[in-house]
Amino acid sequence: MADEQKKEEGAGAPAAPAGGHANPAAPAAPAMEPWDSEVVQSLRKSFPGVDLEAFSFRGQNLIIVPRESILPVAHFFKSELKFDFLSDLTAADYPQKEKRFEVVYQLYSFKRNERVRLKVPVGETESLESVVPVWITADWMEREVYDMFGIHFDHHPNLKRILLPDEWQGFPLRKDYGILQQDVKWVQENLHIQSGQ
Amino acid sequence: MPEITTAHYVMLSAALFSIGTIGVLTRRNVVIILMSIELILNAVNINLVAFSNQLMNMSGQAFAVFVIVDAAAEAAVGLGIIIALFRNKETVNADEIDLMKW
Amino acid sequence: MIETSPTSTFLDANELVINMGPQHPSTHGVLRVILKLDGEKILGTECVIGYLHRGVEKIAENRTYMQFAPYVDRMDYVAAVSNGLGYCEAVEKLMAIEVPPRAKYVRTVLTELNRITSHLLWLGTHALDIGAITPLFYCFREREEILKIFENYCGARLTTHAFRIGGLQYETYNGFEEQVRAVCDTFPGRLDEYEMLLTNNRIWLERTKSVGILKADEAIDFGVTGPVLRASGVKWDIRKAMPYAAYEEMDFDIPTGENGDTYDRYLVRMEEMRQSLRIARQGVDRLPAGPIIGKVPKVIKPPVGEVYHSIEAPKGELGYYIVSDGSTQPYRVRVRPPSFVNLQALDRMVRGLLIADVVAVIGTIDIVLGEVDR
Amino acid sequence: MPESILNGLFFYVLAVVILGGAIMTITRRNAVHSAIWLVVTLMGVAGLYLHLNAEFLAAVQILVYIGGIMVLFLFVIMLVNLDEAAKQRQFNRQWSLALICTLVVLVEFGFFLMRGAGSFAFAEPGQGALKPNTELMAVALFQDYLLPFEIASLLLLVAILGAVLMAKKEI
Amino acid sequence: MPFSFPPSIEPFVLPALYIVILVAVFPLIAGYIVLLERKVMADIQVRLGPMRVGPHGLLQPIADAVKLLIKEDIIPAKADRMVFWLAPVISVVTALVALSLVPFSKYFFVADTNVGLLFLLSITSVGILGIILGGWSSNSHYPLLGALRSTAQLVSYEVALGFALIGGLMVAGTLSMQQMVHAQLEQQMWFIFYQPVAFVIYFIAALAETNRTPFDMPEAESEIVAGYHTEYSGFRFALYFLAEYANMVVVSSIAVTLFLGGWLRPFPNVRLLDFLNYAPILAMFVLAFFVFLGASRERRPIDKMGLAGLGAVCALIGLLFLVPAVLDWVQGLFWFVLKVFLVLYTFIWIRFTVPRYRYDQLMRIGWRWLIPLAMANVIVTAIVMILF
Repeated sequence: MADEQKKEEGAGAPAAPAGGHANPAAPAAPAMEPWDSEVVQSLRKSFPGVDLEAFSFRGQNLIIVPRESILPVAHFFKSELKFDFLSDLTAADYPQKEKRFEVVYQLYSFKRNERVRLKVPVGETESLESVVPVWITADWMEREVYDMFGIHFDHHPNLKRILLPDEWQGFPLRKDYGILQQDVKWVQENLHIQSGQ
Repeated sequence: MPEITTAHYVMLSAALFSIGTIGVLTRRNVVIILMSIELILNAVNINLVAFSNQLMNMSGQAFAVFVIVDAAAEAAVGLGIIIALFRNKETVNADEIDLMKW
Repeated sequence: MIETSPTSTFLDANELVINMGPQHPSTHGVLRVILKLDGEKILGTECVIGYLHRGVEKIAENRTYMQFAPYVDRMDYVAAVSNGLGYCEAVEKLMAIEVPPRAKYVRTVLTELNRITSHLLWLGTHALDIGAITPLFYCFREREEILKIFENYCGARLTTHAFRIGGLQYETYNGFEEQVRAVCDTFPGRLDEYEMLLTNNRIWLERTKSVGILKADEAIDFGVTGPVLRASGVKWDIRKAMPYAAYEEMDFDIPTGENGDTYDRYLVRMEEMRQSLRIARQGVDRLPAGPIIGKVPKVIKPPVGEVYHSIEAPKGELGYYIVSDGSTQPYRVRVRPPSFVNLQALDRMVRGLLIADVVAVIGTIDIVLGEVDR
Repeated sequence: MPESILNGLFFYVLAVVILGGAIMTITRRNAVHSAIWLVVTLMGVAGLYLHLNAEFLAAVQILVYIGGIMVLFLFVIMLVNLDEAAKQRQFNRQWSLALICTLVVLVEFGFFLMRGAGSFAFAEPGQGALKPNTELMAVALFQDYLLPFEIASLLLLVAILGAVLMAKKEI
Repeated sequence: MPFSFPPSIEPFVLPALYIVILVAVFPLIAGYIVLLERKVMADIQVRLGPMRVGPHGLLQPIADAVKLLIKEDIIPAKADRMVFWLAPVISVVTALVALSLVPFSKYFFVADTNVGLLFLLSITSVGILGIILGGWSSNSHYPLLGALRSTAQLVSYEVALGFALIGGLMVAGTLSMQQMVHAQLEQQMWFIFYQPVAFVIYFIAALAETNRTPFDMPEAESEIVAGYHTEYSGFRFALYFLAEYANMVVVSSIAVTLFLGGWLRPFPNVRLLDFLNYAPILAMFVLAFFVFLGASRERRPIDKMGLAGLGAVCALIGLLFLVPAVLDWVQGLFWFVLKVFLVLYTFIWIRFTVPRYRYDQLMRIGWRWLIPLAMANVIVTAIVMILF
């Protein structure tokens, strides 16, 4: 349990949109430089109302997209910008931010041989539009994100747990879900053993 | 132990024939009825072969072959009907298959 | 997926529903496939996974970067070396560490040898599922030679933990080049032996030709990667598209198929084994001298930020998305497992085929359940 | 153990097997059990043919009846899994009709047993031989009875078409 | 005979003796065929095969038999006890009865009726009942499906088998097994050369009849539908196993008798090849030599003794064969066994080099290729025979 407490206080907020640190020179602390490119301009042109921020870190470009407009942006990426390959869809839990979760889409375009990462901040109770109509591969990945984080995806064809047993309570990959806290009731009922170390 | 004559065979086939008819009359399950018909046909065959042996003439046995051919044909079509029947009536009981009754 | 609207449940149709797995000889691990059958034809499938879920990503948040490296080998235990390479390169990209050329070369050679062992295991079990018992033993005989090299180099045969963040742990043992060259010399002859046994064997053709067809656009849509994608005609390999380790200096070509059926995937993987041999031979011939590890701080504390790095594992694109919060422990590690995504395409490939083909298709997607469940 | 005793013994053993099997066939509740008893009866009948030196017929009987028809019966019984059918009442009310039949046969038996075997008057045995059975059977089938042979093959063809048509799921 | 039996049962004594020999010896032979199969399989797959039990694994079959006898005999819960017991018995009985009609040599055969081959064919077709009842009686979903599938396969390949045999019979002109061999002796030609197509079709159909790869669909373990004998364990499973190998021997001996000249010495009429008559002696001595060679290389003393003993027995038999009367008797047997061994070897060889057919492909080949081909062959042979 020791490393559990130490991690709690020590977790500084990863200042995603905080802009550069004071000394950009030190290689140990590179920052998120704002990133501008033809992709970002065409995106901003076709989505005027939406506030998009584009950054680049270690040469990898990422765009932060608000929750409501993820589906149109996804369609835009796939049809116009030819990012026809969703290589990965996952999420991360930042309890100290006001919008707790951050759903991450790794896109890749065969034509441009280029990767872009979309990040969508999502609140604890909010749900997100599913991108399965755009890329079928998102089906199981969204189910896994739901399984691990509890983020609900609307209009998902078959949203239920994929890795854990269906009647499992709690969402393991959340920061407040301690690594030692197994789902006591489920283990006792199904495995008939006194659970926990 | 008297010497076995054709009479013995005739009596045996008569007994077998009667068992077959009883089976056809009393059983409700269509498959068992078909089997009883097979019994009857076998009784007929025994008679044929017995007389063929009695009269030392091959025609009896030839006719027995034709009876077997017929039994095979009849079994095939009969079972085909049963399958078709079972598929849309879910039953094989002779009593319940009274579609013709208005 | 099976279009089961909430009202019409999966089981109300009067077709036959059969469970395949979770303990079944040909599901390559603990995978349970619910088959919805009409007679012998398959109407739809549903994969039930998670039997081997160990929560690797949760463990990562409570281990330091160095401590987590061995866990990575346990995911795709058949291609442990490539897992390790992916993870180390992701962290090196996060910390912008420069890996010395010798380390890059040795890493490339070992990864390609590991690709061959993974493909050999695939060929053996795939042929066994379709009924040819003998190739399994030939494949394992060849695999033994390569596992000896791993054993001499880093002490382990399967979960090797051969690489460290920043380069290599051990210098190559003397006799490393000779042993790799020996494998490169004897192996092509053995490959011809398998080809003679299987490639134009009428029954093998009949069991694999036009079975489990996945067209190019479907493959991209399903996010399928690796040999499965290349067999559908998409010429895409991360080693060429975004070269890592020492792949820029290597010249090799990428085999592709045309109609994306089981037979094409078989041909693509056999050709890939030959290409891996070419790479290994070039790597050993041009092995540069020099240090084997870069400037790595005593305690690895990457800067705040995140990185996504993917490599071409034998099964497909293996991606690592690491978020660091400046501490010695990663804040979030997400692994993009190729088998998990490729398995999703099983339902589309198997629809309309017969039961015996499910076995062949599971074999041809080449999944390892450790990686699917993480 | 003179020849005739052995023959007699064979006949009575086979007769018991045949009649016992037949009775069991029509009395068993489970369709598969009655099928098995029918197989036993058919084997008995085949044995009888051997006894009446009709070897070809015995072989054909086993091949067609047991190898063909009974396999067909078992196939249908299993395909149409009759287990729940077995649960309903197996015997219907036509006992009276069956009773009359048995009575008639019993009267015959009584008459025959009472008068002894000699009472039957049979035609005296004709010439001709049955020994090289298969060759003679071939002669009979392909020369004396060629027309019925062709008609039988036609019958089989019609039966095949009929069976396929009946059993096919969606035509 | 030292004493003569009463005349009425005299014709039954010799066959009875042969039956006893066959039924007693055959399980052992089946065991050693299994050992042969495992050794050949190992050899093809670059490994050694069973080596642990006895020298070079020679006692392995006995170990297998004892294991199967001791193993717990599980009967599924609601299984139909009587039928569950009956099914393997039917299989084994039909296989052994079929063996009785096989002409091992001029003198050594149990029965020779003039409807020999037809009777043999009908007995093997009764064997199918054992499979159906076995699958049905284990009262579980998968064995039933497996049983239905393997029955459909057997029934359809039996038709092909029948037609292929008709091709052969037209040339032989007789149904009796002994006369077939004599016919080949008079015509001085093995029927395989008159009827190569029939032999090939027969061989493929035989492969399917005995559920061997590439037609071993029913108990293909990689399918989800397990074979009909999944629920059987212990001795009952051994019965099915014995039935399978007995069927293999029966099918290959029919092939040998009808197409490969039964117990005839190759080129029986050629006088200058008469030294072949002494082949059995030569074979025995060569065998003895190899066994002694093996014995010398054995490490464990008990193996050394065992092999040496075996070598001595072989040498003794070789000597015994020198006696002309015995040689003449064993002549036919030796050649017959040699030919059956070769056919069995090809059965095993095919099993480990060829993948398995899918069920529908298997049936398609049976109906669309083999049966029409066999029919065509019968017609062509008829035409040829009428013209010449």
